[in-house]
Amino acid sequence: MQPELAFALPGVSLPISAMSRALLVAAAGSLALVVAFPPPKPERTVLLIWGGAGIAAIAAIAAAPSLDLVILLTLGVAMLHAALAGRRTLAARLRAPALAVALLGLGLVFARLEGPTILAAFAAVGLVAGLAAALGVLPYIHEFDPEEVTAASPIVWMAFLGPILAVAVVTRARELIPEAGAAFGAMLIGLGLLNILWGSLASWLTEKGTSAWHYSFMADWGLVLCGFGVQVADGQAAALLVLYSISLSRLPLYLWSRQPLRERIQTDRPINLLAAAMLAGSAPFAGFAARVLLLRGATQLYWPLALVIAIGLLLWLPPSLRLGRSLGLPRGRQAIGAGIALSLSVAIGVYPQPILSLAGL
Amino acid sequence: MTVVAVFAAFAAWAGASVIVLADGRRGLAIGIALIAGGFATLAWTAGDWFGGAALLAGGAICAVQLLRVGPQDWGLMPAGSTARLIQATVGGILALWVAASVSTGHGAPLRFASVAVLGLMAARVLQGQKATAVLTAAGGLALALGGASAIGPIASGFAPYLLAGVIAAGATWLPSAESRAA
Amino acid sequence: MPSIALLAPVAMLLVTSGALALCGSAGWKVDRIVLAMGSFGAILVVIALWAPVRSTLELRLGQLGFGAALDLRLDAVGFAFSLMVLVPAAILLTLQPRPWQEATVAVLGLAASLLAVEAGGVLLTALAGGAAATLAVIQLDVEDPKASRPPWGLLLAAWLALSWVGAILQVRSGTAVYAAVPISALTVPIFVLLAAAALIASGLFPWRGWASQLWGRPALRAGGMAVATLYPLGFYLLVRAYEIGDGRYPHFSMNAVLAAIGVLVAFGAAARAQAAATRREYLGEVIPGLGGFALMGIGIGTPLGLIAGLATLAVAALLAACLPLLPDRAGTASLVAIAAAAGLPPGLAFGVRVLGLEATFEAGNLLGLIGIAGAATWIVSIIAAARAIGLPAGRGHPASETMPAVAMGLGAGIVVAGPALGLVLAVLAQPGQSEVMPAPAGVPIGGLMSVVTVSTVLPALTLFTPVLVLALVAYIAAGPPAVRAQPRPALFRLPVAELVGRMRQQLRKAEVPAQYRSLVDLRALEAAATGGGPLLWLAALVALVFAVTR
Amino acid sequence: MTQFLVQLATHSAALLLYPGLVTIAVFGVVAESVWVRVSERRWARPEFPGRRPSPVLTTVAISSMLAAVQLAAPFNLLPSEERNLIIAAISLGLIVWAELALGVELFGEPRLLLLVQCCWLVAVLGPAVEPQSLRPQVLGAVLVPSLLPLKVASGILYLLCLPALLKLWPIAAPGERRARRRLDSTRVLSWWPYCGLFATLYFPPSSDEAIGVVRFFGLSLIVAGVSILAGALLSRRGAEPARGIYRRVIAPFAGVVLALVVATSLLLR
Repeated sequence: MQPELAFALPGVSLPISAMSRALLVAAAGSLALVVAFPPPKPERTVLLIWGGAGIAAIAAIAAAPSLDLVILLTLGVAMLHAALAGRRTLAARLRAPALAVALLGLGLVFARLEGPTILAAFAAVGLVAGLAAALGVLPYIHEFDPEEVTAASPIVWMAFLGPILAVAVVTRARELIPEAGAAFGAMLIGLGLLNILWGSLASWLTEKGTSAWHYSFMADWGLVLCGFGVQVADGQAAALLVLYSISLSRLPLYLWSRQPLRERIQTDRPINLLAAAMLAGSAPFAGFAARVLLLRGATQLYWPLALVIAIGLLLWLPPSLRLGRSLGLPRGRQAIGAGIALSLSVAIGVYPQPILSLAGL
Repeated sequence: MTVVAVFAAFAAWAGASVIVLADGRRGLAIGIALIAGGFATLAWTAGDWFGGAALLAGGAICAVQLLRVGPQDWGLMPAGSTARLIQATVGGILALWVAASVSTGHGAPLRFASVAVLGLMAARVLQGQKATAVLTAAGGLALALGGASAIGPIASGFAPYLLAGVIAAGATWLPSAESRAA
Repeated sequence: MPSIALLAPVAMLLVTSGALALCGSAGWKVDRIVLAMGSFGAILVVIALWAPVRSTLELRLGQLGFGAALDLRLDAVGFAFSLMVLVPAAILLTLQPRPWQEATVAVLGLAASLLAVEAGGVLLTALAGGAAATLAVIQLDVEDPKASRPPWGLLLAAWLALSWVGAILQVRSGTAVYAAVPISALTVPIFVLLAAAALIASGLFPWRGWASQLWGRPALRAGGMAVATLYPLGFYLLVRAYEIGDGRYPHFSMNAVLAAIGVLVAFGAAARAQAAATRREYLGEVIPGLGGFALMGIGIGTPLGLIAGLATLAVAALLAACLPLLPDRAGTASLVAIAAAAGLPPGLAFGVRVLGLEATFEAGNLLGLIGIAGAATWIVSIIAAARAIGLPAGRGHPASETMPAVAMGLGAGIVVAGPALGLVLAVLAQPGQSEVMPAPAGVPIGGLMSVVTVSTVLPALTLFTPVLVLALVAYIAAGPPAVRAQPRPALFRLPVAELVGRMRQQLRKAEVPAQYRSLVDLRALEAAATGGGPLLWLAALVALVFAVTR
Repeated sequence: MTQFLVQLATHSAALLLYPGLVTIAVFGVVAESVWVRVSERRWARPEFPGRRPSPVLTTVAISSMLAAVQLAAPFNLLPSEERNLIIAAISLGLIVWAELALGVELFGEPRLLLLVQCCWLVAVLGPAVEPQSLRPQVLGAVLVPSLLPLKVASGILYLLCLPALLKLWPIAAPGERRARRRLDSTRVLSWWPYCGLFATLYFPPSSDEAIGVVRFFGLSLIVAGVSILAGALLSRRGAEPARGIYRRVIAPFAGVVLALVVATSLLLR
């Protein structure tokens, strides 16, 4: 990955890594997409306010000079997010993020302790588990209420705040505990595979449509974790592309599918099938390029891993078809939005170089 | 100075234990105050006066807010608290083991306090059903994280202390909003 | 010709799809004209690019970002496969009416398929081929979501497998460009993966693959396009594998296995065809049958085999255009199409099959046994064809989709082109073979008048022309056969197929015994995983600690 | 151009005259008449097709001509190197099944016939595996001792298959649709290519002299005679025993021939 680049703000210079900067752009793009083409509910202003706050939080985390600040900012964001009006109790909403912060904190403390190498291994466990808990992936799945407003739901952690937090934690963890790098990577890959399996199967077989979307985010995060765990440039590139497709494709489609899901509308039009193909990572969408890079990275590391991942990749299709149908038939602004999301995904899938260059990869 | 640090560390652990054992606002206030005091003292013993002050201020505001608003009760060790008691004790012992025998180098009290408070606050967050208790635990977490930033060869400066103090102070000011459907 | 012109065929198709979308959304009914101009224009451009120079054209436009460079290449193999994809697709797009949305997706799929063939490296082929597969599936679902279509997962698996091959080649040898991959990089395991990708991509299985299932659909618009654009791609990979391996596969056994699979595929198709209940069912097995023979030829690993395989694919491409336009009712059109498909002498299908079988004997190493099996398979397919003439038509697809005259013309073209076998080989197949396999010393295999092989000379023009003339005169004199369409019993049924069918049934019926159902209660599992239970989280933490400290 | 026209003319002559259509008809009528005499104990006048031969008969004739020109008959106008065993084998296969277009009831034992034909293919193509040549006369000329057992076994298998392929067996019962014809014109067109192919594959080529012609025709007539005898015997013994022989003998024997092909090829490496 490219060394940190200085990102100048008036009066103060905050270091933002190239990858974080790329993800910041993706988050902003995602927000722009859902604000410009908002779903019927919630209304645009709500999305704009909460989305803007989220962007500020992301920027703060990206600009945080040390992991201590990243963790503290995460705690602050978690508390503010938990305070938002949602259907779950505050305790339920804060539980997993607070646990994440505690685990990340413990991981950081262990990483800084002097002593036997086992401490570095404990640090790796704390950081990986903390990251998983912050994102809300298996085994630390956040409590999910299908009827809850998206801005207050765990989807925010997975699709909006999660990418930047993951990059911040993973990049710094490698510098903090180089001696436990292998264990760190192995745990990320393990959790990644677990989430690929769980996310895709659960997304396919669960009864509730909204839950299916929630699990599909987990499946994508499985790929991201594998990409980060592989620890070669191709793995990072794969993770970045999946994060882009989460921000620019999956999240907007999820928001646009909420209303049809409530009305139990299922359609089989070309747009639904294209959306399904995009969500499944079929060529020529961004997911395919990401998968190619991931396979390449995994092959460099250990080819049987690539085989396992390749088999796992086939699990995306059935749930994606289901999710694509749940989009209904977008009309008016949403149809334009869906078209833009599809076009963006194709553009990234066919020519991802600009994004990778932006991320210094 | 070391003796002060040791007492401060145990105060922080005691505070965390109180938060684990208490459900009432007074108990939680005492707990957060002890944690803040403990970490502030540890920061001072390390020569970081402003940092310590920020933590103390944050903890104090949180405690005062707890004592100022809502029903005032201690709620210490309600029925069925044996597990919590064991938790607090075992947490302390494990933290002591990590800080004193597993890890090496100076600053054992801070290591003990950080590990103990982070662990116990995590446990409290997992147990908690009431917003106040969870938010207080989150405040405790913030203070522990702020204090722990001094561990290691490279100090993280004043920012973590300040941020931790702010989060701790703001923890109990947050509205525990009503439910709303999408 | 500037190399940038290599973009023209694909670009032309992309522009056509855009124009279609515009015209369609504007409500202008000019889509067939646009389609004809776009698709036939692409054919002309490909010919214009290749014909004047008849040597490889290359275009390098730099890295795309996922390891693949935008390298386009039009060599003899690319030229042959481009035509195999473009010609049937252009005919179907022009003659079959379809909604503009469907037409747009179809042209995009055609463009992707063409890009896969023009791609200079494995990864770009994988991306483009995957896109073609995706668009074909979408097109099929748009046409009729309930009708059978290729399993999407299977196609995705094929193209993912190919992309993995590309990734491995890049990791091992630093490049996945066909012309640049060192011979040593194509090891047996990598080739097995590539071959598996190829077989799955084209549905080359001894059992009923998607290429035959598609003909059971109520409409044959999307099905015909899917066969035209997807079916040749798997073969393309196998031909390119020769280029990577400098004219050889990594081990002789690979040739033998692929050739054997080819015969099995052809035999499976022939066996199903001779048991078909309707003519439509029989026609569904024509392309897989030819595909099996093509695979046998390509797999053999000799120049003659490769040439025969490529020529067989050319015949299959013409039939891929002919069959969807063929009405289901009996008549001269059906008769001619069946005669062309079955390989009645002196048709092109007859000549290429003879050469394919000859290649197996001349290859030595007991591959002649595969030739014997191939000959037996051909006999079974002849039986199937003879039987199919008198079969009931089966469920007819809409008459508006059919063009009996054109279908008959294409079928007749295949038969009449028999004497021109040497020319077809010389123009289409032999340059492709020379591109990927060292050419044999001495006289070229394909010539205007005859086809020269190691042991014989097939005087295609001078022997088949009189046969053709005699046949035409005699058949015209004889008039149409008085055949009564009626259900006909199958000559035999494969016990293996029945066994597989039974096993599938049992598998479908299989369920977890009642006493164990609680173990796989998905609802309970979901509740446990998503309940946010501290115990689960603690257990996960302990497991991670155990994992890193053991 | 001249060369092309000359070749076109010679090939057309080969197809129509010798060893093509005319030869096929003459040889076929003789053999078929003898067969009718033997099977029905009376001489039957040949039934030549009327003005309009049926498409099936046309197909059979075309295939038969194509197969006949592949034979190593002396003075064959088709040059030796231009003959091809595959073309002969497949054309003969086509002859057998052309009538299926009219209805499966024209075949007594279609399944068995298919089995027999596959075995016949083993007999015809098996000997070509090791020499790696498909020129019929080359295979006939092969006299390598190690290849002789295979050649002999293949020849026997060929002869065993012939009665069924020529539809000398099973004899159609009166009343069956296929029993209507007295002198089967389809079979008339089959005698020469089948018998000539045997003489081509399993005997050294005959020289382009009168004696060679006599030898080749003699061999072909002997094969025809053997087939007629076999057919007569099979029909006399009744349907069941004959069916039993075909079911139990042919396929295993073809397996033996295949085993010989493999063994010979491995031994000669």
